[in-house]
Amino acid sequence: MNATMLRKLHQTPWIWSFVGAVAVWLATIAFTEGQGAGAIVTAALSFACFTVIVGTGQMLVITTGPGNVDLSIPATITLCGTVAMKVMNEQDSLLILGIVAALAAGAVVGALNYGLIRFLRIPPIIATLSMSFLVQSSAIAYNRGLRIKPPPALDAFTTGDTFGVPWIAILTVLFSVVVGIIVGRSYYGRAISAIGQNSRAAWLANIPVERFRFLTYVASAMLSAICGILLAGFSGGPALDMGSEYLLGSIAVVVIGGTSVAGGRASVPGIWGAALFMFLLVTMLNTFGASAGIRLVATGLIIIAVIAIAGGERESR
Amino acid sequence: DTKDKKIALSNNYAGNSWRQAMLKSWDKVTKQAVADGVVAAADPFTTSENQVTEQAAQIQNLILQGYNAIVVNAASPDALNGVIKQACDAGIVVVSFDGIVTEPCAWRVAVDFKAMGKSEIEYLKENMKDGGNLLEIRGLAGVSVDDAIHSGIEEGVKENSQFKIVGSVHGDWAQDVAQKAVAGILPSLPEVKAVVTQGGDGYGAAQAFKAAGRPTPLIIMGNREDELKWWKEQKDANGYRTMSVSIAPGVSTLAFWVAQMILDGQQVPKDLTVPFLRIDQDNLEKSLETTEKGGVANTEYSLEDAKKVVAGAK
Amino acid sequence: MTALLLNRDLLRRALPAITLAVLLVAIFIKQPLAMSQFGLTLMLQYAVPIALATLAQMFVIAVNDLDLSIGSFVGLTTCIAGLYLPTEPLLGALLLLLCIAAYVAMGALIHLRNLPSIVVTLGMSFVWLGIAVLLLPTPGGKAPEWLHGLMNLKVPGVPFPIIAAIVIAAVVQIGLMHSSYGVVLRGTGGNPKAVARAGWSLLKTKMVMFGLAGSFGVLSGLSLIGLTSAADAHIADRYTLYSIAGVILGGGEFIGGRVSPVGAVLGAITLALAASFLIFLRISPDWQIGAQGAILIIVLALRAAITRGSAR
Amino acid sequence: MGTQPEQIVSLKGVAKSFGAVRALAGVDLAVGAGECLGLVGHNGAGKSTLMNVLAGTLAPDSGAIEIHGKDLAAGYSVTVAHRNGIRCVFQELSLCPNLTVAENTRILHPALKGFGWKQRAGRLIKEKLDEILPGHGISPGDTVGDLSLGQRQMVEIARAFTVTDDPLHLVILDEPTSSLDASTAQQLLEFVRREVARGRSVILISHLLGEILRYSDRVVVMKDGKVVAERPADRFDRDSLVGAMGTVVEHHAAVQATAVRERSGTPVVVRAKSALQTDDQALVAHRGEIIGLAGLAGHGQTRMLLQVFAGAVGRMHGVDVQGPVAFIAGDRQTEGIFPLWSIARNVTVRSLPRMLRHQLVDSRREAEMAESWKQRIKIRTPDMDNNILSLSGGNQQKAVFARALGSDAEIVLMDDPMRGVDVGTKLEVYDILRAEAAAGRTFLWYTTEMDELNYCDHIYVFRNGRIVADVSREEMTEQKILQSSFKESA
Ligand SMILES: Nc1ncnc2c1ncn2[C@@H]1O[C@H](COP(=O)(O)OP(=O)(O)OP(=O)(O)O)[C@@H](O)[C@H]1O
Ligand SMILES: Nc1ncnc2c1ncn2[C@@H]1O[C@H](COP(=O)(O)OP(=O)(O)OP(=O)(O)O)[C@@H](O)[C@H]1O
Ligand SMILES: [Mg+2]
Ligand SMILES: [Mg+2]
Repeated sequence: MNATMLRKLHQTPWIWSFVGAVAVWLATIAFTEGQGAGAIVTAALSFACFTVIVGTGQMLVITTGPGNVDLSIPATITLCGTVAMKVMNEQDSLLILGIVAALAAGAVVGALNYGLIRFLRIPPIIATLSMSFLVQSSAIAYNRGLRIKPPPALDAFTTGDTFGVPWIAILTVLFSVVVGIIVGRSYYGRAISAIGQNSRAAWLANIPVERFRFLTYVASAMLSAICGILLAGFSGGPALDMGSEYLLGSIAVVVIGGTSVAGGRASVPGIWGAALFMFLLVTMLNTFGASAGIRLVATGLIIIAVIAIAGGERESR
Repeated sequence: DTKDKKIALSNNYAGNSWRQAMLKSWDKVTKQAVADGVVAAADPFTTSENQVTEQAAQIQNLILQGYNAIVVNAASPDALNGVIKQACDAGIVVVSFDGIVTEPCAWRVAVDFKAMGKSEIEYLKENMKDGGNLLEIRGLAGVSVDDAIHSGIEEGVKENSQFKIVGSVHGDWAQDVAQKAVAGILPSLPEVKAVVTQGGDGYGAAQAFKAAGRPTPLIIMGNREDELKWWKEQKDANGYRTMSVSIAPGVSTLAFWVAQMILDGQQVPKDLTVPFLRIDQDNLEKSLETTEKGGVANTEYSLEDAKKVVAGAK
Repeated sequence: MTALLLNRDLLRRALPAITLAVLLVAIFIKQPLAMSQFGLTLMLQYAVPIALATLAQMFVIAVNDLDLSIGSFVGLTTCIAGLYLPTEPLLGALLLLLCIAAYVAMGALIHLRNLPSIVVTLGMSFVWLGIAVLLLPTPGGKAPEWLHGLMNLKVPGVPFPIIAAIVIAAVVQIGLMHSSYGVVLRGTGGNPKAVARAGWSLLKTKMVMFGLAGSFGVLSGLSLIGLTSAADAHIADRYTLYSIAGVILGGGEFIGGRVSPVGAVLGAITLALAASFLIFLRISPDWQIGAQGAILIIVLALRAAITRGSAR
Repeated sequence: MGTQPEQIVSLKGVAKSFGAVRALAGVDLAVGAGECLGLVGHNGAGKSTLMNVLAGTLAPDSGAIEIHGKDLAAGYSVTVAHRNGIRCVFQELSLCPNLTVAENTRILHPALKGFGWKQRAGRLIKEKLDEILPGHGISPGDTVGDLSLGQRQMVEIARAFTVTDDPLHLVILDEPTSSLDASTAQQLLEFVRREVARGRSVILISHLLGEILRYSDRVVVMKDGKVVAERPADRFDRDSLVGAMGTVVEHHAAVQATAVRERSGTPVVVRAKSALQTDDQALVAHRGEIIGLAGLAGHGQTRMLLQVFAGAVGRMHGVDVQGPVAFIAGDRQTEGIFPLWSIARNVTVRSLPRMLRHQLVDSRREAEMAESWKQRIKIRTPDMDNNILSLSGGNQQKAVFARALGSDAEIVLMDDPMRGVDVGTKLEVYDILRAEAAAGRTFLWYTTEMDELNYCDHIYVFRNGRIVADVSREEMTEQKILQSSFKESA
């Protein structure tokens, strides 16, 4: 009984990210003697959303195989957030148009990423990095870092909540459920898992490898676009550096969440666990009042501890 | 006479609105100067990341290109000294500003960041007689400006025991990071009377307080237009009082004129100080008017201004 | 048929060198001044620490791992070197050895628990930075004289960075590609099971490779502070991505133990020079960042064109 | 062979279980000096597991491992095995693809170090390769990843017979001939006999019973983790051996009975021309035909199959394919299996588009397909939801087979698909193939086994990437195929 439970636990490595999240949350409220327990969760839920959205895109990309990673996420967030706000021009009536424009910009970035990888045969890590420079420059040239307020409706939506549960969190959970189903049970989900394990075998199993790779990079960029819109709405306008923390952040939540870095295995719930964990970890250390150095060291060690306890990938022969 | 002299701007980061405003001011003032025949060229160069090594390589290339003067906003006060020395040895005038360098052969157009931090507490002392709890939003750990402003604030708090810093977070000078950090720590804090910042994080802090359903404290602003606008709204609605302080992005143009004066053979002391740009309750409206929408409150400098600063330092 | 294959293989190996040569020619055309000992020294100086960091990354990539912490690690070593080497050299050296030991331990942990190196090294990047910030809250410190002297050595006729690059590349090339134990190390990346079945300890090879990575990280930090003469916790944050890009530019691959030390050094130099080239081009500041991306793309597209052209 | 020679190894009561699967249920096995021991058994009988135990890569649950009479079971490892002169060529190849042939030799020999080791390693492996297979065309400086599967197998085998410091008494060859063509396999096995004559011992595992009968001195038959028969080779014949393995043979005669069909009777579904072809010769397949691609290994047969496949899923110059295709990889490690997945998922992956309900994969239908193929092709596993790597090599290959046969493909491309499949299953698969062909499926079948060409309606012989002979069923003789295989192309 105990053994089977242990084995189950081992097969669901993403559990550990939730365990970690709950542990740091408990540590935090133990320190504050219970003060703000609920409010911290509310804050964690809303900020985790942004990480979850881009993390999901990153997860899809990472799942398509070793070496696949999207480093253009931060720049895409910036560009698309800027495009959206500029097109919306603080008017609710232009909301839809702004969203469409931002999504289109995202799709273009994704398609270009894919083009560099496929047709110029540039390794993804460098292709998306180079792309991110171009995208960042476009964002600068487009708006030069001026801060445009979101339209009131977007502002209200992104900051609204019901009984302490942020609306965007509800929406993002729904989104995660849908992605979970897609990854677990759709043809696309199976296909990217196959491609990630062995793209040649996938091709020989009649999977349209390149079409799905294309879709994946476009999806990742479009999710960055959505994150850009929401983030710009949430924080009162776009900024040139608004996406920078998602460069490593998006990768971290994916991997801590139990997705295989070598590709082929995705874990959607893990992203949530890891995103909450990362937010709560920073909150805990801030609450303890540790100095910046100590905070950084503790962050690193705790991340390693969680992943080490969860254990690595088993080898089966 | 400097009409065939070439000046370069070496900038280490362009990824925020302050730097963009700085580049824009440079562009505006130096284009005019070139058109007027004051100097032959004034080219701006920027690297993508806030990195010492990239900027060092950049300056070395500027040396190769034969510029007569290099105006530097440095990524690190000490770590560029090697290359600054190389530039000086090649006979190039180096003027640093904002992010200054400690290499003795270079000129410094400095802002006293420590004093800026301290001025925040001094303002609070006058406007918050019975003191209270403070939340500090810092910048990027390990960077000198963050340390300087922080030590000013720390000193101020030490001298005024009615204030107590109950929470301190690093916002990395990025609005969303700051907002996130504040939102996380806020629920665990007792009542916060005021927020001291390093520039540009005020609006995000206000949002975080609103989201947490806490009363809005006195938030020191950082001259961004959205901050000023928010302040104005609060002021009109309930007489909200605060102040806003930051370094004006146009200081790049001051450094330009200083470089030009040195090339012109004038005597300029190595250390110059520029006052920081401060906005108060009474000049809020005026500053808001002159600030570009979504930008940063700014002043650009002319040759006369530069001469005044130099004369003041002598 | 075999001649063609041989040719393609040769071309593939020569690619990093060809790319670098093309870039150099472009630079010389734009800026003839660069074609002097002074010019080359200036342009290539900062490529030395990058090349060392790239080699550190290469050791890790060779065993199918990725090191996201090398940048902050190099930053930390500059801090240690800047703080202790001039005044307490013994303590400084000891601390640097400790850093290398930490890398070895990291390799062991990754192997024993079968952890994704990306997360472990990401975590360690916070740890390194944290320690650096604790040691040196604000930039400072000072390079020891000998180091400063070494890095600014003037050899008549040849720019010092070129000599340094050749020496470094040759040492690693011989050690990893031609020594008998180097074969086992690379084999670990190619097919770990096969190496284990031949009776080698994978734990040991992982530890050796991470130890080498740590050592080269320390060397990179030392050479860097020798150039800058002062330390800064954030001085090399960018090295993480640069080193990865350098390895790939140099013909390395993320998995399968296919790496090339000479290529990695050339790749690092190419990256450094690409930035110089851009400055000579005088692009508007808005697009200077984008141009960096563009030049990376062009350099790599060139590779694709050459390999594909010859494949046909 | 009457006298019992000196014993080198002796395994006693070796048992090993993987979870619920009892792979070895107490096995005794002894090998004498200068003996070639043939080891046969159905897929999943436990042969490779036993060899892994002997080679030191797998610790048994219980049992004794005696080498030269000493029990070394405690603390037994690869290093101990090597030191005692035991080497193993594993079923799944164990070379580092990023290293050269010489460097891979060095991996096996700690003694190859110091100055000039590369030359020494190169010489060592080259001599051995020359000895086994003159004219092999492999140079010590070649990168292993660039070699064909057959060449890699040659290198690994040659490497196992090289000697430096450690003695060499016993070499285990786990299906060494699976990727070699008949004549290369023969050369290899002749070499094995020479080694045996020199006093070395060899354990030879193969599903080609002819090889076992011809080249081994003694044969051990395994079934379900146990040794069920053991006799000198000359006391077995093909039928008794198959009988001992537990397979009932009744199909043999049937082969000849299939009626020869008229070629033009059905429409052409595949027409493909090799890029290297100088004349107009093209590969043509009519619906319902089984087309054989013959010739020596590595002469363009696989390339032709890939070309047809690429033409079917995309566009490809010189290839015209009518209808959906499926591909059965022979190199299952690199192009067949998905190592993170269960057996069931590995089987169904090619058929997923057919199994969608409301755009989602219908898990019930998926399980049904997996279960039905488990029965039809006899995949030995307690549960199709187990990981694919828990299967024995031959059973993995069956899963890859099931993937294609269970799909909607009208044309099935087979790249030497029977590698490692046991006799009993092979016979059943042949039946399936013929039944499917009769029902209108077309097969393009590259095989290295001459026997299998008997099942083909039409055969193309390849040499140097070209079709050099086009042989119909009536004309086909082993002689003719061999002749064309060696013929310098016109
Ligand atoms: N002729 C070939 N031989 C071997 N492998 C190939 C061949 N052609 C393609 N591949 C492999 O399969 C992958 C997918 O190729 P392909 O272009 O057919 O994808 P696809 O998804 O079918 O494209 P599309 O979306 O246009 O249908 C390639 O990246 C390559 O690795
Ligand atoms: N790592 C493992 N996990 C679970 N089961 C395993 C594992 N390795 C082997 N088995 C099981 O042990 C049994 C024996 O496998 P083994 O590989 O020894 O068979 P084999 O006789 O070599 O077959 P083949 O002829 O197909 O190579 C099989 O049922 C197989 O599924
Ligand atoms: Mg086997
Ligand atoms: Mg296609």
